[in-house]
Amino acid sequence: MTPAIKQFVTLVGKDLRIEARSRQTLGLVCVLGVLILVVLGLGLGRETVRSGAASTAALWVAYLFGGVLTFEKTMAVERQDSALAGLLMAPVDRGVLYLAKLTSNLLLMAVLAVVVTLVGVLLLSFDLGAAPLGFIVIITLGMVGFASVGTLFAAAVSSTRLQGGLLALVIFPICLPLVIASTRMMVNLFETRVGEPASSLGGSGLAILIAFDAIYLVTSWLVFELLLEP
Amino acid sequence: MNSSQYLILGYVVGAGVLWGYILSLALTHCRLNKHLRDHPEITHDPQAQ
Amino acid sequence: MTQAPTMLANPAPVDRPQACDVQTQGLGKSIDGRLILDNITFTAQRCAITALLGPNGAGKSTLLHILATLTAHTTGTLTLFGKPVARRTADLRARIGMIGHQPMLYRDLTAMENLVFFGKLHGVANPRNRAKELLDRVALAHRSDDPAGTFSRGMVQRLSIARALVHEPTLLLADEPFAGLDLPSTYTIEALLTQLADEGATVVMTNHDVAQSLRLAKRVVVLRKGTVAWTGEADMGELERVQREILGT
Amino acid sequence: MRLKSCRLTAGFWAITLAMFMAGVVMVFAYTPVEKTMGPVQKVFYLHLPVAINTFLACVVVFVASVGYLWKRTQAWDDLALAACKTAVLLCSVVLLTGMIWGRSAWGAWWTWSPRLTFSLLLWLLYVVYLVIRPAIESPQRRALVSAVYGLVAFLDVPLVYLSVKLMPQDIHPASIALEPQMKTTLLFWFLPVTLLNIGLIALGYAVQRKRTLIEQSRGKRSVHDTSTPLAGDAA
Repeated sequence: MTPAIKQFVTLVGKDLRIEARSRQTLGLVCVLGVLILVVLGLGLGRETVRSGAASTAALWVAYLFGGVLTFEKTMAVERQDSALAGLLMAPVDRGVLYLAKLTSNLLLMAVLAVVVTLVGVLLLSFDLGAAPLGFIVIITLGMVGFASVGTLFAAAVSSTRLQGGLLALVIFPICLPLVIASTRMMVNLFETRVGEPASSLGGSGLAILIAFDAIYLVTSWLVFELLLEP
Repeated sequence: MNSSQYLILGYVVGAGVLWGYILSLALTHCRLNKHLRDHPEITHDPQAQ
Repeated sequence: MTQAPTMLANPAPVDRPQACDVQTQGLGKSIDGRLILDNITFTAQRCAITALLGPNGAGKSTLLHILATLTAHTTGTLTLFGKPVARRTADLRARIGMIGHQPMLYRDLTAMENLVFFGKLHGVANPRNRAKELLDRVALAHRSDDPAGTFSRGMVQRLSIARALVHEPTLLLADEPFAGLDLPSTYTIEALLTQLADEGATVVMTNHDVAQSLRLAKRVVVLRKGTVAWTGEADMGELERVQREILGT
Repeated sequence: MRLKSCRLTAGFWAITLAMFMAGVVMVFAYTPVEKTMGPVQKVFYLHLPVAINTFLACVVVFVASVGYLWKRTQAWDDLALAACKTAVLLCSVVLLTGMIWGRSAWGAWWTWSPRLTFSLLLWLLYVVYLVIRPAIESPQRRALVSAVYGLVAFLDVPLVYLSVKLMPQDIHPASIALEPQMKTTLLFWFLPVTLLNIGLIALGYAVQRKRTLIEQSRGKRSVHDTSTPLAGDAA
């Protein structure tokens, strides 16, 4: 293993160990996700929810808000007691720091997604069986893009006073195109039309999602260093 | 309202927002200039490098 | 054990105490055209503690961050280990240890895990052994499996020093290492820093306690309003003089 | 010298205002009425140049943000802020005129047509820039975060455009066959609106420079208390 990969593994391992020990992020995030589903489920009413469009939209809202909280929490771990300064003193490439944090966030969000989706299947009678593969692909691509922007701005915002809500405020407008595209594709997949099979994954939509991810990821990776060394 | 009235509304709103903002900016500019004139130490400070 | 454990694996030969690992020449830092530091010229010798004194806001912490290569200076030159500091600083940083106001530790990880983690990041060959060695040295071996968050202030500070030394740095930068410590912890840390210097490290610390600095350090640099107001040998006889320089009277 | 620059500024605004007036006269007296949509179509002559100028203002935000990241001087941040305020203002005009047009043509103030949605998202993107600034206390940190945001937001614009195209298509005129007089009016309108854009950014920049100067002079007594980056991070 090259030193960079070793450091990457060490960093991700540290995040997961802290999470496993304190469980401060996942507990919070999963409960928030479930709460959002319940609130939306109640608000939309039984009939609306049963249409695939509404339940996928509700799921996305739960993933996204849970995601924002995840980014905030995992960056707060670094800011507490200035642990980040210790990281910066180590001869670690700042890009590796970014990718490691992104990976930790994605792993946590994956757990969140599993929990929320299961609850969605139970409470909103979300029909996961209709297109499981497409669902996983879209979710993964969507989350990679979302987390790459989120990880970047979590580093920017967490050192300021007004943390709560501010991060969501920054991330959502930037990620709106990604959210629109992925939600659109999900709705296309799961919208139940009478006498019509669920539409398949559109190739152009997928290409756009991948392009989003690439742009967000590369930009954030390059810019991250600037935010750490003011 | 008919189409022509909407047209006039469009120009009134558009021009109003634009020129209104310019006016407020100009007033702010004058106020700041006055403040700077009243406090010459802000612009001519030996400590300012 | 026949020999007292050392914090540095290869103590520098003590016959070269004159070597200067830190040299600054006309160093300046300005943010937005406002000078935070101006024309700072000083050296810090190997095998000695150099104390940076000065009132709050004199620029001590900023200077320490520049020495740590975490912040870039805007004018003048900074020479670390005989090399001028330019853009790429990662290899230089690998030889610097830093203790800040904050412990720079993860409170949910145990003392051992913290040290092993930072050791791995620094590419230490056998991080677990190194961590054990350091925990022994800072007298925390009995608490090595407790989370850092459960430690008292003095213990956290000792662990923080162990963290700063995990990669065997030859330059230790300490920002107010005695802030908020009780007397026993203060003595422990004084002893640690002195021993480090004796073993051949360069120690640069900021401090508010003038008498303590004069007692521990070899040289004293007084900063005031971002400039060097006075430098000289640390001598208890100079106590009043240094105090007056800090007050600017 | 001072008087001269004063005259230049006054002259600039006088010319801009005069051209703006001339444009209005052209719209009402010279250009013909479009057949299908009626008189309201003439909002277009204001709507389109302002929309294009919104992009120009966004480009200035981007350039100034990159300038700040490169040079780290407050002046670049002031320019970015001034350009961003201008962009939001122009985008608001685009939205307002678009809504009035839509109300007249389709009877609804708002339709989720791709183009309107695009303008709304663009507006949101840049409003957030203005909203997050006061939340960040340290001027350097504020400028840095803003610059990163300004950079990412600009790269986001084409993505927003792509994404709204995925939305279900709605009614919107694809293109109107423009008669020669219409073209002349439209081209003419670019002049005052572009001048307005430049003037707005320049004036906003001048105002912001002075604000910064005053703010800095207030902080001067505590210059040496500026927290170092790491200490700031710890807060």
